[in-house]
Amino acid sequence: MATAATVKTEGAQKDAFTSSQAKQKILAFSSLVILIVGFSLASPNFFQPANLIAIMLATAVNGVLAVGVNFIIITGGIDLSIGTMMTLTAVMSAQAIVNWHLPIWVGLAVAILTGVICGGLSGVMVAKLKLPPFIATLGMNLFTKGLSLIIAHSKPIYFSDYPAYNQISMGSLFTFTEDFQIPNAVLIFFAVAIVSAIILTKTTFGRYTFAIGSNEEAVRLSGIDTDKWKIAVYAFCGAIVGVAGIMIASRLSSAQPALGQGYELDAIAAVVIGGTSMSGGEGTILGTIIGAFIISTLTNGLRILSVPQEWQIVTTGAIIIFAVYLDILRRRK
Amino acid sequence: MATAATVKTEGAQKDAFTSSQAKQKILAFSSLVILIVGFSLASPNFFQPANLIAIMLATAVNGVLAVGVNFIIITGGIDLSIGTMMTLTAVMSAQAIVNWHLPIWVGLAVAILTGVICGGLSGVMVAKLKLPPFIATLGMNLFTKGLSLIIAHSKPIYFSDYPAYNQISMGSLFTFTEDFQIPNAVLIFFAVAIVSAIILTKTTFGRYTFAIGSNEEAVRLSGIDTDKWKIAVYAFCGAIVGVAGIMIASRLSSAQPALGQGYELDAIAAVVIGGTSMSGGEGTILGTIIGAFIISTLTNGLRILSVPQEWQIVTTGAIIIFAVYLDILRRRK
Amino acid sequence: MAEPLIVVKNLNKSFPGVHALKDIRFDLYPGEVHTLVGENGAGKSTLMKVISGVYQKDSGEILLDGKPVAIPNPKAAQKLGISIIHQELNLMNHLTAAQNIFIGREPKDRTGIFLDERTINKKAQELFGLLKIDIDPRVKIGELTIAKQQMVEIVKALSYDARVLIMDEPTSPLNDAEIEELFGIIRDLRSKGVAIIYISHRMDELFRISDRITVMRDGQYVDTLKVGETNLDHVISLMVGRSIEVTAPQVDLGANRPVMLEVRGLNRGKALKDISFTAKKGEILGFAGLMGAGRTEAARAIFGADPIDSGEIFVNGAKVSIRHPCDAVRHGIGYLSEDRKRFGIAVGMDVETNSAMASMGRFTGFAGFVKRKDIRKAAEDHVAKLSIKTPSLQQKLKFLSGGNQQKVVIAKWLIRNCDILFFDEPTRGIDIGAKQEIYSLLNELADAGKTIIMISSELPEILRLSHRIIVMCEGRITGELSASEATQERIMKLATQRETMVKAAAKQTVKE
Amino acid sequence: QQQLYIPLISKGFQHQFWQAVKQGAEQAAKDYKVTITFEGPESETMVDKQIDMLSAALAKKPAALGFAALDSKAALPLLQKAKAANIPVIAFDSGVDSDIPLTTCATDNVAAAAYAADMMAKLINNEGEVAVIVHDQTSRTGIDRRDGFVNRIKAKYPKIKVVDVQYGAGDHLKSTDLAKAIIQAHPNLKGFFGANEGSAIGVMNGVKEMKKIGKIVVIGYDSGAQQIAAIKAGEMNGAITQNPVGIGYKTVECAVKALKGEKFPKVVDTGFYYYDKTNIDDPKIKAVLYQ
Ligand SMILES: Nc1ncnc2c1ncn2[C@@H]1O[C@H](COP(=O)(O)OP(=O)(O)OP(=O)(O)O)[C@@H](O)[C@H]1O
Ligand SMILES: Nc1ncnc2c1ncn2[C@@H]1O[C@H](COP(=O)(O)OP(=O)(O)OP(=O)(O)O)[C@@H](O)[C@H]1O
Ligand SMILES: [Mg+2]
Ligand SMILES: [Mg+2]
Repeated sequence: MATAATVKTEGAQKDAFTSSQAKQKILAFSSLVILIVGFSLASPNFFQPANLIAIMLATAVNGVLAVGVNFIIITGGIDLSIGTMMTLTAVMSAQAIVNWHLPIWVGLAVAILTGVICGGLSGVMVAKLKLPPFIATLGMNLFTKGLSLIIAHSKPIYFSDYPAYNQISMGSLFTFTEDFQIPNAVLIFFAVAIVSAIILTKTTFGRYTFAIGSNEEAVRLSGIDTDKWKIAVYAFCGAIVGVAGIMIASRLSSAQPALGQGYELDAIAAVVIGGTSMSGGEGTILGTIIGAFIISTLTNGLRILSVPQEWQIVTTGAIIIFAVYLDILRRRK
Repeated sequence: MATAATVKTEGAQKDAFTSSQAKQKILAFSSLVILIVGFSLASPNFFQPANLIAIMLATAVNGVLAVGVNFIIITGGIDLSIGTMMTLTAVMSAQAIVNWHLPIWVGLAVAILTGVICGGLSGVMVAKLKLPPFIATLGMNLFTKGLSLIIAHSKPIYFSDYPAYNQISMGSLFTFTEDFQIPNAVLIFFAVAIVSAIILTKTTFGRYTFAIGSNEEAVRLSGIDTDKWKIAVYAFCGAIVGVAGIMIASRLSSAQPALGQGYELDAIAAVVIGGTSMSGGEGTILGTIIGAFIISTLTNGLRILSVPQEWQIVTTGAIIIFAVYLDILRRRK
Repeated sequence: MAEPLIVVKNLNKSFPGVHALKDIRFDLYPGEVHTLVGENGAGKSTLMKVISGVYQKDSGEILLDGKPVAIPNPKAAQKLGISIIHQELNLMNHLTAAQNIFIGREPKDRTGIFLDERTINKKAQELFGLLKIDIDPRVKIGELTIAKQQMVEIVKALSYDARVLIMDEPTSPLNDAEIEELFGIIRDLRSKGVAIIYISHRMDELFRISDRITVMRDGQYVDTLKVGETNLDHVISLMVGRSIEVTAPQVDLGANRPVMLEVRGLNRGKALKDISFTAKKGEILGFAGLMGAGRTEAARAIFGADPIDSGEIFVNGAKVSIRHPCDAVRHGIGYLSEDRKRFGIAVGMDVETNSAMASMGRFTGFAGFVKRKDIRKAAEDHVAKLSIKTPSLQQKLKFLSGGNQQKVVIAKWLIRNCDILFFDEPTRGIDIGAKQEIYSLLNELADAGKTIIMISSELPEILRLSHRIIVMCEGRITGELSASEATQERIMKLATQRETMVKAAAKQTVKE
Repeated sequence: QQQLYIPLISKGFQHQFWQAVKQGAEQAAKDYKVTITFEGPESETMVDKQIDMLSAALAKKPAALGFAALDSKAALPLLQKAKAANIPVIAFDSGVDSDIPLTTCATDNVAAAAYAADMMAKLINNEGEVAVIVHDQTSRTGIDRRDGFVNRIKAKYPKIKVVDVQYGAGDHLKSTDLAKAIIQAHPNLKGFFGANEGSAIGVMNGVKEMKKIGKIVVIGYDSGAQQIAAIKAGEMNGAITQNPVGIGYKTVECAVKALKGEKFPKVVDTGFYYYDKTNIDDPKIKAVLYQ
């Protein structure tokens, strides 16, 4: 009898639960929507197809990096090397295609493989050598930064002779009108996000990612090789970073070996704005995407309004705080 | 009888404990010593009074920042704003002295006050608004960065007419020979470190800093107003950042409004290399100082050896990882 | 009797999805021990947290000395003279025992600025002495076992000199000797007029220590009974709303059963010395011993959670190498830890995920996808089977009561379906009804041919369930008893057979 | 026999411009048989880091010193130390506010940017809106190029309006997104000036991505394969190039001359050139472009 009663209340509560969850999800967009509405009212130039596409394109690389590092942050770790690692993957890809004259697809594989190796190495340092992720990936940051410069001889490697490479990011599979073409980079970004979201929520890998962030020792004592999975998470993030490397190299038609430093902070910021906790165990891809969009919308909007740069910086700081605060209020309810 | 026996073994263990602790402390220096010996053997120019002083001077600002942020990291937080906040304190100090023609000591007070206000604000955002420290201080980073540029009109403010200001950092209370003058900046650094170490280990403030980092909820349940103390920790770090601001402004004889970004990472790196855990509850000032010295010695030594710059970067990454790994092995024993 | 010290009237408290306290009333007189009993999730801890300022009531009234009071935070409660030992440990692992006790009340030296570490340590030492606890005040809390940590919590709560002392399951990690000490202290406090609210699932304690007993069920007040006017069966029936049949003690198993697990010459530092034993198919092997005897260490070492110095492990007759818990689980060994919060559950994750955690391999389908339906089915079955009280399978573990968390851990290993299961203090913090359920579950598992190794500090439990009992002391196995020869006295004798004493005895025989 | 050692402390090292300077310096080092090192901080805001580099360089007891000051006042005490130790100092890229450097090998950035403004005016027929992306708002080169351009427009071309000046940190990607936002905000934009390589590429990409090639005149700064290709393809109308290789070469050459006691002028203007489709293959231009 008691059991029946519990089951009953369970059902009722569950409905309430899911519907409030749905509301929560919609509300998560509120900061972004407020921003978009605000900018649209402030400038007629903001809410234009071309500009919206520009915003999406500006979000793409940072968004992909953020999706990757989100996995690591959910395990309770951090990766400071993603920016410069992205550079290295771009440089390696260029090296393979331009200097070794390998087919483009091999160049893409090289980029992703480079990411997997570097990420995996960070993972080994964290999981096996028990280095704090901050240090392991700071080391990897310096390592990949230096290596990019060395391999590229501190000069960009241009894809001028490989116009197809540029099409990876800048071509458009979906062309609606002349003005309304969604560049592939944006599609790649969404594809990475969707695949990652599925992996994070629907696979064992995703489960372990959350579980390790929640209580690693309990997971280990459940007979799971947590070290292996942690390495896998860093390597997986590396693979995604490789995708970002391809995206940026193809957008710029060149691998720029000096670029990349600082991109990690933007990506981590997107993740945290998106509600992932730095102490691990929780986070969503949707949140991360929203976080990335908040940053790029903000940047774009303030520029459209021709706000002087120093005021742009101040305003960005204030709005990020406000957006996250809104999100916290939403969750508290 | 049983009690007596246990007490005895306890005593014995304690001796073993303290002596092994002493050994541990000495071993903590080992990475640094290895570096110094290595560089000295590799180049005759390294172990020279002037160069050693140059290393200390190069450590001073980063070291002071690291000592400040160490408090925050021990509480389990983080402060990404210390670099740009330092800039703002320097700019405010210059504003007070150069543009408002206030006495120098007022300028110094203004710097520290600015730090306390900004730090305190971050603290309020973290403690009261429950913002993740990463976001609150990222916001503060942008805020102080923009504000510095606005106040200084994106131009350095020079202390050319105030030679005394330069003496704060670059004068020397201890002059041994012409070649062997210890600049005041170094003395200030050591003074800040010693005072901070005393505060951290001998006062209620320090005790709560550790306690909050160890288990904030437990502290709160013990009837302590953890919010208040957290705000105090951020404000205290702000005050130390103000000191760093004075040091850098006086060293450069100018407040450089664009400088500062990226300094937070160096400082946090010093803290983590020094063995403070990013998850809070543990850490020492001595470790932080050693961490800061490892970074600056490494940078200086590689320059003295004329290692090409891209290789310097790679090597720095590798050595930092190695140094921290050594430290982890030492602790594990 | 004098005026009541605390009166609680019509108190309500809800959490999302849970109405935890419904019109609760409660009163407390000075100089009495008022025990609060009820099943897991009945709302005992919640009520105590409202009284001690951790949670805010939704409605109702709390009167102190007849006057309504607001208790907005723990500090306010402290000021009103209410001190609490929480069910979960609330200690700062990085601080020393003494520093933990005096947090917020640190003595200063003459300057009034600096902490006086010596006085802190001295005062802590005095308190420990008073309770006959052997803990170095300078040792870091994180380095103590949970039993010792619990002692520190108790000392801390006592040190406030409160008028009202709330103890939420203080004895769950303690052994009998320690419980006796604690009761001594409680009696002492009672005679000084301190009012004590005491919560425990150990029914034998109720009648030894309480003056009155209040029973709660499903967040509701059931009844308050005077100890002299009631009996255990009545209390239990009020608690669970039905009577509980007690399982019969075990009998010896036939000697010809196949050996499932054999451990030979296991050594690990000072903690484990030459551990050798066998466990048979279908057997419940009890591990008895005092706190710190090394039972947990032994289980962890066999399970691969800690590295070992030497030793061999045989499963089903074949030698296996276990270096990591995943090796152990692969060989069909499961381990249910005594410290669930640290080692058993991920508090931030939901019931479903926690219960599937050890069996994800089984629940992984095509391309690494999780078989969500299967997990849900398994979790649902076990929630029902173990009567785990949770609003939904998606409830995060941190919102479950302690006992229900423990049941989720059990569910995790049941779902894994291991052949050999270590249960380390499986009934810690579990209500009497659930305890019986777990007992019959263990019996069922054994009947189904599983090998159960049960570590427990509750001797009656060991005696009732085990087919065979192994006793440990100071990291060694000091003896083995069959179910028929085991008695409390014989176990205690083996459990206190310290090495030093053995040696001294040996010396004496030589002299003679 | 030990070669003379001459460290060059620059304002940066990762960017192509500095790599070209380094290349020139290395060429001179080979020609004059001296050893050089070339170092610079990661960003042009890191004044104190540059001073630490300078002080490490002095610890190596160099024969002479090349120095491109991020903030000349801040470096003064160390330069005085160099002078006291009889180490000749040659300034490069931008002047040092002091008479310690024996000479300065640099481009006149103000004049060069002003020339870019003249070319811009010519290409947009002296009227319309123009915008500027600069790499940095506080570095000397950033300020000089911005002011050189903006002030010339203000002074000479009343019908041209500089509608926006923004800063992209020399980051190709960020400058691209920045340029697009500016174009979006100012649909009537006629011309766009990018004040260093990263900014110029960003502007060019932005114009391209917004499909405004031919509608917006793009003038860049510095060279690099991408800019050269863009000019050849008509995506960029023209660009100013300095002579970075020459700067590097001259700096080392002057240092060597100073050590030999030879005389040379107080300022070595390494010059700048405007290049576009028409003169890009001119050998004189080709010589100063880096790929
Ligand atoms: N913070 C919370 N959020 C949501 N639900 C909660 C929270 N705390 C407790 N609950 C729920 O309230 C009910 C009462 O829990 P409580 O901890 O008071 O039980 P208890 O009687 O102490 O049980 P136990 O004997 O297992 O400790 C349970 O159903 C529990 O799941
Ligand atoms: N985390 C730890 N750090 C230091 N010493 C520990 C730790 N855990 C256990 N010990 C020590 O190891 C020995 C064995 O402890 P263990 O927990 O295995 O005993 P037990 O028989 O399981 O007792 P309990 O009933 O307390 O679980 C004890 O001396 C104990 O103090
Ligand atoms: Mg409870
Ligand atoms: Mg145990």
